[in-house]
Amino acid sequence: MLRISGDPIDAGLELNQFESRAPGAGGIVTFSGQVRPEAQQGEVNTLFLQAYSPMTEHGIEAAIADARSRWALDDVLVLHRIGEMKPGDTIVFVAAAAKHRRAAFDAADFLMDYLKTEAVFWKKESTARGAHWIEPRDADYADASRWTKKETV
Amino acid sequence: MLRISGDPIDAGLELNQFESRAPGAGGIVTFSGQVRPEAQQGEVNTLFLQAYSPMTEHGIEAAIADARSRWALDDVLVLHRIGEMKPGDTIVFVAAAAKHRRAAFDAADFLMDYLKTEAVFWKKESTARGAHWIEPRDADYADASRWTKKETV
Amino acid sequence: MQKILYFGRLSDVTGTSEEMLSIPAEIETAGALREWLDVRFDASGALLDPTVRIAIDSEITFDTAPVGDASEIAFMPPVGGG
Amino acid sequence: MQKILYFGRLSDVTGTSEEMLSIPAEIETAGALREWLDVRFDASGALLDPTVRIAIDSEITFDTAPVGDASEIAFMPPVGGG
Repeated sequence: MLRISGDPIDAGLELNQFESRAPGAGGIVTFSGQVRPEAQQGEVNTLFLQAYSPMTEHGIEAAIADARSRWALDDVLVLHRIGEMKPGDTIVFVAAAAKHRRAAFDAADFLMDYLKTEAVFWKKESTARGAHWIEPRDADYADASRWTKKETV
Repeated sequence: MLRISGDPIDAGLELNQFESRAPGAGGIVTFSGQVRPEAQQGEVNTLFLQAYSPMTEHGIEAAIADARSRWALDDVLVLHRIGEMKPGDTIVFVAAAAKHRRAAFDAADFLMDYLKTEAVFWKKESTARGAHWIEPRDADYADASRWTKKETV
Repeated sequence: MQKILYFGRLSDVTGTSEEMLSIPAEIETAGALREWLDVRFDASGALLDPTVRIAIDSEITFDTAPVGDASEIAFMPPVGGG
Repeated sequence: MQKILYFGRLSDVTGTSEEMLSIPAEIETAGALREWLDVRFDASGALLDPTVRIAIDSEITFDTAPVGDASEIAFMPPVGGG
């Protein structure tokens, strides 16, 4: 399941709802990411995240389908917030349920790598020095490349 | 933080409390494990988990300290339920907060491997065919050995 | 009239993230549209940057793609994830 | 009187998970205690199984360890994690 919305994300509520949809799954791995307080150019006042519907949704849905084809998953949930956020706000929440915990860990990890590097989002940080759009980080690309390397090495 | 208790675990509530203790951490990875409905010998009625205090606590605390020495973590939480449980009940909840999501994923993964293989617990499954104590699985040992292999290879 | 979208830092250059536009008939391809809009916005090449991809009706495309039948054309700087 | 703990499947053999016991003076080591208790419970070697570890006052120890000063002695089958 995928939801992209400007509403705040309540990670605990989402985890409990996810858990009750997948009872007795064995294991659930979640990742929740918060807007960081510090930016390259000082303290963050706000973060603005922009999506392009339905391209953003299609890309994430393809990544979910890819994860489901790689690992035996009982359920997957991706929530992404867009619009204006403050430091500490939850920007992303991913949950993967599987009988075997290794599959749940790997799937959540894989989806986060996609979301942080390839997902169709543009983001703008506002600090005391002004606002600027953030370009991709090299470290994020390195994370995402782990999954394709596995197939070729 | 570590808590071993006979009380039910509310994973969502724990995640929200953990999140509010570590605001702006960047990323939080959680694992919640549920009692599985199926056993080697049929459908599980109840699972009974026994700890040996304070040896069980000391072992888990040592694993937490080990994780903190391996990865830059802002916070770690391990909750483990003991006593009698039913299928679907949450038996374990691990949370790791870190600035970098790789550290949070690896630490939660590492702690789960410890908890599922080396932690000082004994467990008894009750099915329609009666009750029996569960011996360690080989697959769990393989998971735990990943972490020591990394150091020698 | 066709809908043109400018994402990320491009909206700072164009001053808008979305507009309805009548593209002149002589602008036949995505590449020609880039050049025409870059001049129109006095964008100093911001729209010509090869890392800026063009999507026609939600499909990433090449500069050779025809724009005549497009209902929505998007200019997309590199995506940085969420 | 010393406290003796039997964990996991051993409590099924001994019929108790915990007892207070006066260990005879001639039982000087953990290994001798194993043998004496195995006979006492008619445990058919369940307590002699080398995978059963003995902890004295919460420290895993060897069969050669003296038990005279111990306040708590635990018999621990292999731990299977949670």
